[in-house]
Amino acid sequence: MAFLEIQRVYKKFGSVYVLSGISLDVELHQVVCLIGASGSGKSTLLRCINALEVIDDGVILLDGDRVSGRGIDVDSLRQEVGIVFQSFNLFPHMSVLDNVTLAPRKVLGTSREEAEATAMGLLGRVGLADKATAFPDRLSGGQQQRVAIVRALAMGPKLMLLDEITSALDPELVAEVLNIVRDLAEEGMTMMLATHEMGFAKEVSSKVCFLDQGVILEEGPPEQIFGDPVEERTRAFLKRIVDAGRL
Amino acid sequence: MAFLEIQRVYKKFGSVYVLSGISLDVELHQVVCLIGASGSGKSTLLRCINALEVIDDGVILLDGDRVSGRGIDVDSLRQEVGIVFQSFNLFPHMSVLDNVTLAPRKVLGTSREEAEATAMGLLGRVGLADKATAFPDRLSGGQQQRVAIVRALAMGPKLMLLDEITSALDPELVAEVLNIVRDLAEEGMTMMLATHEMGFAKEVSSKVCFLDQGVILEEGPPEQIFGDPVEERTRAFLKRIVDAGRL
Amino acid sequence: MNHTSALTGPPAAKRVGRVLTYRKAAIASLFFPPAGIPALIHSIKASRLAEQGETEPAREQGEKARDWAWYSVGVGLSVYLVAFMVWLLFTNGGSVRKVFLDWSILTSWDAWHSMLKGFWINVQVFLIAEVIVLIWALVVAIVRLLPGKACRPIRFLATVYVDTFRAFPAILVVYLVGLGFAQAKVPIVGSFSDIQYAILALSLTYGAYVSEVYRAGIESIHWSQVAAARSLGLSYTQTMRHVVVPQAVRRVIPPLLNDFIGLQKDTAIISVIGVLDVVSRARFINNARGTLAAYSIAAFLFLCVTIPFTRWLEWLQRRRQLRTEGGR
Amino acid sequence: MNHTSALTGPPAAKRVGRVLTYRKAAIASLFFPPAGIPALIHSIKASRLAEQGETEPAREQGEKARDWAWYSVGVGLSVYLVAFMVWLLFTNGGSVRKVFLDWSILTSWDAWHSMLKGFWINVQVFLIAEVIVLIWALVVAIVRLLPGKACRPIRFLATVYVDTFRAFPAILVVYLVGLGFAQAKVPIVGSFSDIQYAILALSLTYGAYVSEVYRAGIESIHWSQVAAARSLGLSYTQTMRHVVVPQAVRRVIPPLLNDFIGLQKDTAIISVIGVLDVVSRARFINNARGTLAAYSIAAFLFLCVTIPFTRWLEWLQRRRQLRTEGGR
Amino acid sequence: GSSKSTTSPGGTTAATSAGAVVDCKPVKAGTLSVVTSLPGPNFWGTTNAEVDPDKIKSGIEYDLANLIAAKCGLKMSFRNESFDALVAGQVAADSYDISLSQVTITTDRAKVVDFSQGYFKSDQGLLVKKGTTVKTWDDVKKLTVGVQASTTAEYYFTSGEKKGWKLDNTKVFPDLSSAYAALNAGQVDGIIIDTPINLGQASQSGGKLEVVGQFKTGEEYGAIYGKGNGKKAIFDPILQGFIDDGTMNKLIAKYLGGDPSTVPFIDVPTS
Ligand SMILES: Nc1ncnc2c1ncn2[C@@H]1O[C@H](COP(=O)(O)OP(=O)(O)OP(=O)(O)O)[C@@H](O)[C@H]1O
Ligand SMILES: Nc1ncnc2c1ncn2[C@@H]1O[C@H](COP(=O)(O)OP(=O)(O)OP(=O)(O)O)[C@@H](O)[C@H]1O
Ligand SMILES: [Mg+2]
Ligand SMILES: [Mg+2]
Repeated sequence: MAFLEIQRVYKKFGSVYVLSGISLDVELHQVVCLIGASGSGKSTLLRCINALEVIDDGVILLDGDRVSGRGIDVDSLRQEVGIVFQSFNLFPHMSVLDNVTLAPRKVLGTSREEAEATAMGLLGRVGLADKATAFPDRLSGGQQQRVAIVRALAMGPKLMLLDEITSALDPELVAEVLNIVRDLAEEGMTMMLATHEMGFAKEVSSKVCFLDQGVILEEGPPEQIFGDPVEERTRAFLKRIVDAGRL
Repeated sequence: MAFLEIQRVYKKFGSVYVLSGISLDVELHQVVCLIGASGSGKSTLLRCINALEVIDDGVILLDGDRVSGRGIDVDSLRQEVGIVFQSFNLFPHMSVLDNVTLAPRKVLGTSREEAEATAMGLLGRVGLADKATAFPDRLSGGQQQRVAIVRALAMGPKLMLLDEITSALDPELVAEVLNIVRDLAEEGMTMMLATHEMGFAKEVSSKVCFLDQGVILEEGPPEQIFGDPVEERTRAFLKRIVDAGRL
Repeated sequence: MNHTSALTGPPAAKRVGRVLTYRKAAIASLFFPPAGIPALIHSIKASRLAEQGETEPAREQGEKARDWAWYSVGVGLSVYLVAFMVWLLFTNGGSVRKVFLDWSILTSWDAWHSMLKGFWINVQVFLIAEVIVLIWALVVAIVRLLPGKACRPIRFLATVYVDTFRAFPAILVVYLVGLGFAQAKVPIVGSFSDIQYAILALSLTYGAYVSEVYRAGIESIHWSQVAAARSLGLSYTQTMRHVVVPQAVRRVIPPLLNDFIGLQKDTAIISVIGVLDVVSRARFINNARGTLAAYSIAAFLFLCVTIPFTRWLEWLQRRRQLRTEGGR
Repeated sequence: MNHTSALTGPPAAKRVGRVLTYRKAAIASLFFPPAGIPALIHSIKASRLAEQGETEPAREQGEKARDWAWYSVGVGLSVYLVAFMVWLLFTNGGSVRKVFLDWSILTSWDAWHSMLKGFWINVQVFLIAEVIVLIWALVVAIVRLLPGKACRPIRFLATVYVDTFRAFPAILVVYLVGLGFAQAKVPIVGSFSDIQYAILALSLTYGAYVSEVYRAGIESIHWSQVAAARSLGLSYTQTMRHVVVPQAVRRVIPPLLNDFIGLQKDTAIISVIGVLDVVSRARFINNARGTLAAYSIAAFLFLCVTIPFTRWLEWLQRRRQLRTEGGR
Repeated sequence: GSSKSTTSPGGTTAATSAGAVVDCKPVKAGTLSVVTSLPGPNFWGTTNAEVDPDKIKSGIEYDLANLIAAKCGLKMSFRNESFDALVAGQVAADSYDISLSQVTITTDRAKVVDFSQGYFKSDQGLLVKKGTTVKTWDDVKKLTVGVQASTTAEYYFTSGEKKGWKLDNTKVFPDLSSAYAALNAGQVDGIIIDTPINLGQASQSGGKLEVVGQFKTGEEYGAIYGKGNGKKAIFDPILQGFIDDGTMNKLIAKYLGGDPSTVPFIDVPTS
């Protein structure tokens, strides 16, 4: 039994199927990268895992427990599964420290001192201890994204979902965020990431899935997908990326 | 006498100097790339050349004629100098064809038939002849940016300014835009481009200028700047870009 | 690999996807028993099943408890509210009904005829005033947008007009214009009829509002659109004409319609200078018959005009929003 | 390299940075000769110099012609306008001044005293109504945002209230509440004073407006903020309390203040049910003295309240805009 | 003006046949242009009758206007203006011939408009619920009294302009029906307005209301003419004729159904 099991998941918006029968296993401590063209359903898949979208068919199991469908406690699921978005989504009316400690204090009931100590530790690790009292609009994009990662980590999740977390950043700021993810991977965090940073995906992932129009067209170790893709569409996609100078 | 001469140009916003004494010559048929960190003044410099910003000191000469300061006819300057922006800035209320033909018809007084014939020719060259009647919001980012380039070209400019024209695009769409610029360079268009696409800059430019805090810290042929930069800051900047997987 | 490192933090002991019984919600929803009782029953079943380890059936019961709790809010509150209103209508021997909805007036053809004639005056006033406002406000907006230091005095005058007339209650403007211009024998407008004064006063007031709407609409066009147009060599006027104004007009329509709805409603105040509009006539009937039913008719007539207008406006806004989200 | 290829297009014969003489603008600006004449002179000089090939001095003259042309618009129009207003004030033997600004009223302590006493009633009415509206509108907004199919009936009732009261002219609500509730002996509110009725009527009307403001404020918080909060495990209520509402409050303040300005101005209509407010007193003075000067005083008093309020509001909005642009 | 209603001259009195047709030099040829301020129950339209101002066919001043028109050989046409505009001289003087709108003659008003001689005595009567004992000024002072806005009652009893007349507890109503409604609802203890008007209300109440006293103001209703435009000289004699031949009294009795002279006067101490 894999840590996360996605079984024949369907999701439609209106009458259009955005996910059409996705099945995917993620083992503990694995890093799975989702690649694929814009609109292929990467974000939707991640949001379904976190129950931010309700799936139309299929089932998702976390640690063997059903976490999709009727009657589940989404709030406790979300304590297990952290997500970081492309657009940071920090709370603009709170300081960095409050952003990070809000959920531990309100959801887990951690005391303020304890939550802040943990938060400061994490912020220190990502090099942002001195920004603890700043407000998000005073930070660069890279700094904001690092705070967003810390905010998710502060809940002690067992699985992290990262949705194109560097797409909204200036190229010079990309590295500082990717370094954090690299550290997380090395520490054994289970992760699923949707990304356009193919070089990074190649380096960090244990498995790469190529999504195309809501189905996983091809999956395998990074060497195989990037080095010797089987499918024609995967090849065409990778060629476009190479042309843009991103691989 | 160079085609475009920028002499000791200063520009401040409020009390902060964004350009502090920029001097730069661009010869006819040259392609000059501006690189540098976010906020170093690349966009501002391009906008000053096109008189979209008023400079505070210095002088800009185009073809030996003063084009900055009091009493100049900015509208005729702008017919000589086209600019394309990061965010496309197509007119959302007009079809692609109208976007392209508006300026030739209203400024040059070209007849509608003639303007449309030229426009269709250019659109065909960039592979968008079939989108002529579409509205911008129905196009992908890459398509929009190609239309924006065509719109500037339709005025028959002698100098094109391109301001990070691929930054707002999904990676897969970058190549289609860069190909157009490559063609333009091959055809001998004089161009200045601000870009984060270092690979492309290396390939296409005759001269690279590294801007840092409003001054040109280093300039030279691309092989030298990318291969063996003299300045410490240039090196640091390039290292960050390499880390992000963009070179 | 090291699983309790600095970044991943302490592993917490939590249960994923456990059963929710919604007990508190079920108890609270007893305030409306027809929904509260089933809610409580399902909630109790859910916890019993959960204790027996029957997770899936327990979850099903929990969901049902939740649904019933919501019914108690949604349906319960409405039932209580409607009952209260019905009681109000028939308490005191139906005096509320008689005062606000006197049948002898509501069914009188004469009364309706008179009210409709009055309302037709309101309609005329707002239609004419709207046309005047459209033009007059544009003139004011253009003056306020004249650039440069040289135009400061004229901009200042326009701003004073806009600021003061936005600050005056419309009813005072109606009094001042409607009573004062005739008395002072102001040239040209000194011999207007009351209806013309009403139109003039409302046009002055709403001209100030709408000029602000125009101005905001033009200023809302992102400067990058102007930059793009100017960079192509279009002059200031050409940029305004072909790029800014066509885009501004679309954005201006919703707030403009909003002000027009306000104008339509404000025609209800012109009765104070003696115009025999729908409100004057309601007052006349009230005096003759001692019932407010005619005011209810007046309110109904206004409803018939402003509600469709509001719906249309909301539809326009929604459509615009969809477009903006659909585009970039 | 091939310079006339498909992409670069035909080379056009244009002169860069040529001299501008602004001849047409200069001629048009003769409508205000003090600025038009210098404009024309500079324009002529500019073209003469340009013909002689003296580009730089010619450009200098062109700039000056342009400056003077602008002066003729900005200063010229204002001079004509102010002159017209002065003439208006003193024409007909100063009848305009006498009607609108009768000295014997404007300098009468008694008149001011009476007007201020009246205005104090308006102030009380809007202060109390504003507090009531703040709370009542929140209740309505919360009801309208209740989720799910189960709450459809109660949402529907709230929507009907909001839609109808937004559609009614405030003056009709004042009439119906102020005259009808007492006459119908409605329980509880049947024995209110006129001022209380005025407050009730305005609260009902503005409660509908403000509930819309609240609702829009909450809905304006981007769904991604809710997604972020929920994804951290916060419940719906916690998300509302810690993330949505604190952000919504800031956005709601400007439109809320805007509605409050409207409310303040609408207190001018409560005179119709006999409240001895500032407008009633102005009417009293007008009837006794045959001059509208007291209405001018009333307008001035409203100005004193609404203008600072408006300025404050604009300042808040500007600040918010700067923030938004400064942030991401 | 907004509403115009034209009727052929009507009337029930002998006045129509008395004397020859007078040349009234109307502002509009063939028409006697009359201005009034609606509502004016029993003066323009009758309580519980007309609901459409354009179809008014009765009332003291309506009949009077028709009688004057007949005297001049004209059609009568009336329009509505606000009361404020009428008494403050804010209706263009050249737009009407005569205004009949229950306006009390005051010296202040006479500065901006011309008045006819009085055609209707308007001492102020106090209407209360049957059973309320009011005999002296001290009794009156204990009551909460309603008055109509812009009337002499408001002027006297709320402002203290007339020495000693100011009451402590007054309420001002925009129109009469709301004032009477407030009396019925018990919001006020009494209504003060011209005695004949209150008598009319009392007679309609079926004995529930009564006029317990009146205050001598020495005031009368007069017609209004545009200031100094010569209408006074034309219409005053005609009006006087109708007063002298008893037509006015008949009209009052017909529409108000009471005799003001039967109501006792209450003295207001001036010290
Ligand atoms: N809330 C929604 N309502 C309707 N359609 C949606 C919604 N969210 C996503 N979609 C559609 O679903 C499809 C997949 O979207 P998704 O965001 O999952 O793609 P993606 O692979 O993440 O693309 P990108 O690389 O651009 O982020 C797209 O066609 C998108 O338009
Ligand atoms: N209109 C303006 N008002 C005030 N400051 C401005 C304005 N435009 C630009 N700036 C500031 O000038 C500096 C240079 O901006 P510029 O846009 O030229 O940088 P850039 O090199 O193009 O950066 P990027 O790579 O982010 O586009 C920045 O600090 C920016 O904040
Ligand atoms: Mg995505
Ligand atoms: Mg830039």
